[in-house]
Amino acid sequence: GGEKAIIRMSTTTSTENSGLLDALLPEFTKDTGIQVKVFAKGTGAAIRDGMDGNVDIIFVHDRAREDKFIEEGYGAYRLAVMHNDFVVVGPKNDPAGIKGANVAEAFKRIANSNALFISRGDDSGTHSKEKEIWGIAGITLAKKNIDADYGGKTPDIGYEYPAVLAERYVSIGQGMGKALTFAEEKQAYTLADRGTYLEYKYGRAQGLDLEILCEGDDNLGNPYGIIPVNPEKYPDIRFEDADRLAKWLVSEKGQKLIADYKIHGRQAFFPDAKK
Amino acid sequence: MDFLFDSLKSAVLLLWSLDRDLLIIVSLSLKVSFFSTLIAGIAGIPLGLAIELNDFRGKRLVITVLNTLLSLPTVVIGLFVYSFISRRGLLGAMGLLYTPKAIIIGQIILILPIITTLTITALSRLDSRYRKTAMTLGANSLQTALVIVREARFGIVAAIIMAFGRVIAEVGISMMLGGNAKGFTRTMTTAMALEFDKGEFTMSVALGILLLLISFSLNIVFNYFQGKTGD
Amino acid sequence: MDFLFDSLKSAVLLLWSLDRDLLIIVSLSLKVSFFSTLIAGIAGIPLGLAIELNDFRGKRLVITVLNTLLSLPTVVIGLFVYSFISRRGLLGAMGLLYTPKAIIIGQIILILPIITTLTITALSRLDSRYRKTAMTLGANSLQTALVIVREARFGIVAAIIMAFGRVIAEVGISMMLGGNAKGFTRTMTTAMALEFDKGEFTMSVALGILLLLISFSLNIVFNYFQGKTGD
Amino acid sequence: MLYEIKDMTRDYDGRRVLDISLSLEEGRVTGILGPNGSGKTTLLEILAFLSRPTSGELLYKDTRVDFDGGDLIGLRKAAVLMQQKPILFTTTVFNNVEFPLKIRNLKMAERERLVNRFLTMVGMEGFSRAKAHKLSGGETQRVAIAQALACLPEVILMDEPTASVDVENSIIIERIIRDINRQNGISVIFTTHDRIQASRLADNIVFIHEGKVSKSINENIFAGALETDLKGKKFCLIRENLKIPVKTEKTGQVRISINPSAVRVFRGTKNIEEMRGIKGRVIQLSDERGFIRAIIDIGVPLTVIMPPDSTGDVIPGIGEDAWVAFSPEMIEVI
Amino acid sequence: MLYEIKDMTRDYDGRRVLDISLSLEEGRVTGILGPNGSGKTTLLEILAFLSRPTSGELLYKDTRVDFDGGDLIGLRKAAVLMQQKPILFTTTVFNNVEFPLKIRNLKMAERERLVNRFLTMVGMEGFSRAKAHKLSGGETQRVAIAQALACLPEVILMDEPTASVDVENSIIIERIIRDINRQNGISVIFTTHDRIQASRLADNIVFIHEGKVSKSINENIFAGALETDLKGKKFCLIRENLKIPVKTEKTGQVRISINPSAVRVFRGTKNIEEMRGIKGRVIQLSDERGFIRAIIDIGVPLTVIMPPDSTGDVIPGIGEDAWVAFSPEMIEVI
Ligand SMILES: Nc1ncnc2c1ncn2[C@@H]1O[C@H](COP(=O)(O)OP(=O)(O)OP(=O)(O)O)[C@@H](O)[C@H]1O
Ligand SMILES: Nc1ncnc2c1ncn2[C@@H]1O[C@H](COP(=O)(O)OP(=O)(O)OP(=O)(O)O)[C@@H](O)[C@H]1O
Ligand SMILES: [Mg+2]
Ligand SMILES: [Mg+2]
Repeated sequence: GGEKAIIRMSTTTSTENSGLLDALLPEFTKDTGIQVKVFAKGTGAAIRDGMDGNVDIIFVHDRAREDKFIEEGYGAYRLAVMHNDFVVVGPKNDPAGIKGANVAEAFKRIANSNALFISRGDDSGTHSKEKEIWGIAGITLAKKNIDADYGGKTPDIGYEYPAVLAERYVSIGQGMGKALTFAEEKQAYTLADRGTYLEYKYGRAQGLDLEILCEGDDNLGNPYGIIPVNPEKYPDIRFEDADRLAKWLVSEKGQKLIADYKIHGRQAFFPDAKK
Repeated sequence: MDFLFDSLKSAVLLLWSLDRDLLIIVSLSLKVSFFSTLIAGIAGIPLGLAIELNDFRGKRLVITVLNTLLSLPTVVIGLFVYSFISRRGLLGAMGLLYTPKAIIIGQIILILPIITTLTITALSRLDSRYRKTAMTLGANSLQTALVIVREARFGIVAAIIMAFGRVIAEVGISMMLGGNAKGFTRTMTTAMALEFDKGEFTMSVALGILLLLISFSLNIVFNYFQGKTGD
Repeated sequence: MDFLFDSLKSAVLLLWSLDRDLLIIVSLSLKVSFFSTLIAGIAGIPLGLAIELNDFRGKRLVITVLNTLLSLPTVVIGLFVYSFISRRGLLGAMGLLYTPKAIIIGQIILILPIITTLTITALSRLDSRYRKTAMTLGANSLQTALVIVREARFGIVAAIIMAFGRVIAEVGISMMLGGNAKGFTRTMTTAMALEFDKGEFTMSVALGILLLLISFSLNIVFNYFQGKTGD
Repeated sequence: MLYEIKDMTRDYDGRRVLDISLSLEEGRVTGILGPNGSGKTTLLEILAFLSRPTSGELLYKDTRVDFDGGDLIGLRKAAVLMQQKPILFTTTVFNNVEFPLKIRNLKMAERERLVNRFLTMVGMEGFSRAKAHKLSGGETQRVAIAQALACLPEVILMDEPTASVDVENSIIIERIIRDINRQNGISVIFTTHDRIQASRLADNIVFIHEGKVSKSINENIFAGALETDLKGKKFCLIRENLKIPVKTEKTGQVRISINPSAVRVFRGTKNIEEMRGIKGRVIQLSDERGFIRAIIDIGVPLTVIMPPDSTGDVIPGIGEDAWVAFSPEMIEVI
Repeated sequence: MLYEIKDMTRDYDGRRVLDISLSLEEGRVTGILGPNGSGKTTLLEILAFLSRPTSGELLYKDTRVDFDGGDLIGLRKAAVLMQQKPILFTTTVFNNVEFPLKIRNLKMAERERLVNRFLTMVGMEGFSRAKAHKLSGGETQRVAIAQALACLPEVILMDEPTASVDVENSIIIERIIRDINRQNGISVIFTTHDRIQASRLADNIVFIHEGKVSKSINENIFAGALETDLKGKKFCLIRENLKIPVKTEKTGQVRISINPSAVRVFRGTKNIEEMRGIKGRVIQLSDERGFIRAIIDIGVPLTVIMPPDSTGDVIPGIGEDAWVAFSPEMIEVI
């Protein structure tokens, strides 16, 4: 009947927390009449929502898992929407002396210093990126598996950490904001997405007491993809409306809005759609 | 300390602004908490009565289990309910997930043990002569139960206040089962969690203070009525 | 439903594995909950006694405020304590943030109102003759208080169980003030929240079941001792 | 028969506190007498269908009472118990007395009329709006009686109904008991420690002792030490100079019991020395169904029951000296 | 003076329930008599320093009691109150009686000895290990007395100490009261509804009525309707055929009070008709400090107090018929 067009989207906290969605979605609703309910959470949980058919579309940043999601038939397709970038932040006095180095070198120096490193440790996109960089830097990750095998499936609940850091590697299993506050408190290094960093540094009365020490490296790209859930898996998904959202985001208007969005006067996201 | 002061100021400003979005959030919080407390009360008080007033095998085990359920983490409740109401679950077709109803279901599970155990506690030390008197005067089971509840009202009201406080301040279940969707399932606590995640600590605490103010007003009303029912 | 079954199986396997990391997490949870309950009990029971047994102006206001504090959200407590103990706070020099002590401080604030109000409730319906008898037999204030606590033990023990259940299942404060650092401040509930965020629901619930099993064993021990103190 | 109690027992924590067979007739006033802990309250609670016997049978109006699945609520509407230490609901006195009427679905106007009537009967009409839980001991007792009357029962069981009631109101309560029995045909079963009250009020008296029906309760129980005098005769020393001759093999501290009907009383002093008489003073005389009950102070108060034909010539007057004599045979050593 | 009570009042919810001035001597046994609700319990709780007067002064051993900042705990150690409906702690009987001794820091062995002694005194030695809160009414009362004795007090206040105690134990408790007073010099203040008990036990008796000390308590209070007979004389109809002549302006339902010392009693029947005598039957006679108290059943139990010099010739014997006569002047209409 006169059902309102509402779709459900699970996304990572970074898109919602940055305020970007508040700038985009009202415009989308104006253009199409479709409202979007947003559920922000960790990347893992957001993808899980898609797999369980709880939402119509997901908007996340973890390339490897996004591909797997499509491969397993949960996603209809993936569109590259935008990227921002990661930065390595740390205390002003930079005890490991990473300033000016490329990111692989920076991680190596951290490993060889006495400094603490804070890891998100929550299987988020940022966490995946961090592990990737340790790899590039040539630092071996020790893996520890919890032996919980059921029904032939071995869940990936192991815990990976750079062996050399040992006690200096603090895995907190929390969101970006918490990781930044933690790093500030301990005056430690961490890998952060630029958007959240800017918010914490310039969005508050007492800005974050950490500086960007390494940025602009090719390895620090952070692409966001949008994936409508596959209607063949869940027939009662609102695929058409989800499809319109995905297409709208990569449209000229959508891309311009993304490019124009600023956090404290600084551009935070860079459109990725290829014309 | 500036921070606390700022928060207080923001809370006042928030309240003053009567912002429509804020009103939606506040009213959702109240509605959800009200219904979950109401339903859990309607179920939990008679359950507590039934357990306390009857002698049956395994009674102590039941009480021990109820006490254990007081430490049921919200994540477990959230996931448990999720497994039923998510699209893949038994009740998936009802489309409950990420609605206020889902929050209410989860919160009922959270506070049912609270209300039940506190009802049992309230009754257990009640003078047994009240029950005997009601019975000898010819009251049937229901009438006897009503007498007992009235005599134990202080403890039962405390159970209700405790349960209400628990749910209105609760964030885990609201987040997991409601999803914190703006305009739909965002409650005061999930909004606070969001502001916190965004690093907007001041706004987060301002919302918290608002919540406490609302709770304080409710408690004043409550206290007034409790005072009227005599000491 | 497979999911719940899988979780149960994983819980058993987890328990069976006696994994060192897991033991650290479990023992931290227990330690933190034990101390916060203990300290809040030591403060809250006498506080409840003092409020209930004395007549003073503003008594009802105090009780209303305590009832209000039952709806103190963990985010507010977390941020409040944070503002004192973070590097920039008054007590920053003590380096408390992200230690188990910080969790304990926050949890004490969380359950102090619970223990206090439930103590008040437990005492309020206690036969006034107990107090009069103790007093006329020559007991001083402390001895009278002990008599009253013993007579109200059922309600006070319920307060303690409720408070313990609250903290062992609590996640917000543990997360914010403990920081969920692996090997240092990761508790059962923060570990559960993490697994949940990762989408590892099975592991999350498995940890929850483990928590309930532990809580159940504690309650059995408790019940045994309570049974021994007579009815 | 109103109640038939057949080999009914009740245990508490493994201790048998009641073990009784008894029939109680309908339409009568029955008084139950017995020392503390003899099981009176326990018995009354079972007769009110509030607690269950451990074994044995209870018949109410010739029907076996089924404590497990029977219509206990219907039975409880027929019998009401006024407890030994009654407690009132924490509302007003009016609401307390109204409660049983409300339960019985009486109309508001009728309820009001009856509540006022019953409150007036027990002299508590002025307390209608008072908080019931703040009343004094005797006031509480009286409101509880009004509440029991408001049940309009077939049987009313009263556990020490006048225990803390003042003299004036005791008389009123006794009159109420008599009136509801005579005029409304309500059967009354009450307990008391006051023998005179029991004989004044009851059509029949049941004595219970250690959970069992007994023929009578020995009133004269005294503690003392067994000694032997110079002549080799055994006696029990109760107080200084108060020696009671006994016949027993026991020694040491004992309690003796003297049957009040077996004591001989003399006004004069003749032959007293030979009879080992003891001098005392008459402090109370009362009428017990034609018999005369006297309390004679011989250092301890001794109860004596004398036949009715003893007139003033034989029975000493009040305040007068009297001599009592026992033979060792009639004194039981417990 | 043990207590001096000066213009002391106590209000509950704005109602004045006590308004009293009184001195009580040390080392004596004082009995307090008064109807339900007259303020006995209220008074005893103040004398035990447990509740505070609304206004006025209380002196204990010539020192003003400061209910605000004074050493109430010290005072409470000197005086102990056995409550009207005593409650025991939910532990064993032994622990209950031991509690005051523990508080007074007595050694374990000494405590054990005293507890056993006091329990034996009240005849509860067999219940040492029993759960105190499960005892019967009279058992509870007796343990409470043992507990009060264990306070080794200067004053012991007892609120209806024998209210639900059996006859045998009432005698024992009365003896305990006398003994602790005579032998240990403990002052005893007790309340009772039993006039005879009071006169048997107390060195002096205080009557209170509606919160005030009164000269005596009128025992003969009856409710009835005022009517006028054919000759125009007013009388009060108490029951069918029971008309008491009165002199009053009132009409309708009233209560009348008859001074027991003013009633004339006759054995014979002469001149009765003229004197408007009423026939009754003597049901109880007792000795009250030399005076004789008789209860005469004239349809209601009428108490009469006669001077000691009346001997058997004037005073009817127990169970005998007697005639009583009143003049309207001595009957008060309330
Ligand atoms: N709930 C209980 N648990 C254990 N023992 C009990 C319980 N109730 C009563 N008793 C015991 O059973 C015995 C009989 O008690 P009951 O109350 O029937 O005596 P009673 O004849 O009414 O005495 P009283 O004249 O003192 O009121 C007592 O010795 C008492 O201690
Ligand atoms: N806490 C209270 N609140 C209100 N009224 C009270 C309170 N306690 C006692 N009263 C009233 O004060 C009056 C005196 O009570 P008190 O208990 O002193 O009487 P009493 O002489 O001991 O009577 P009884 O012989 O019945 O024990 C009574 O009318 C009673 O209703
Ligand atoms: Mg009894
Ligand atoms: Mg009293």
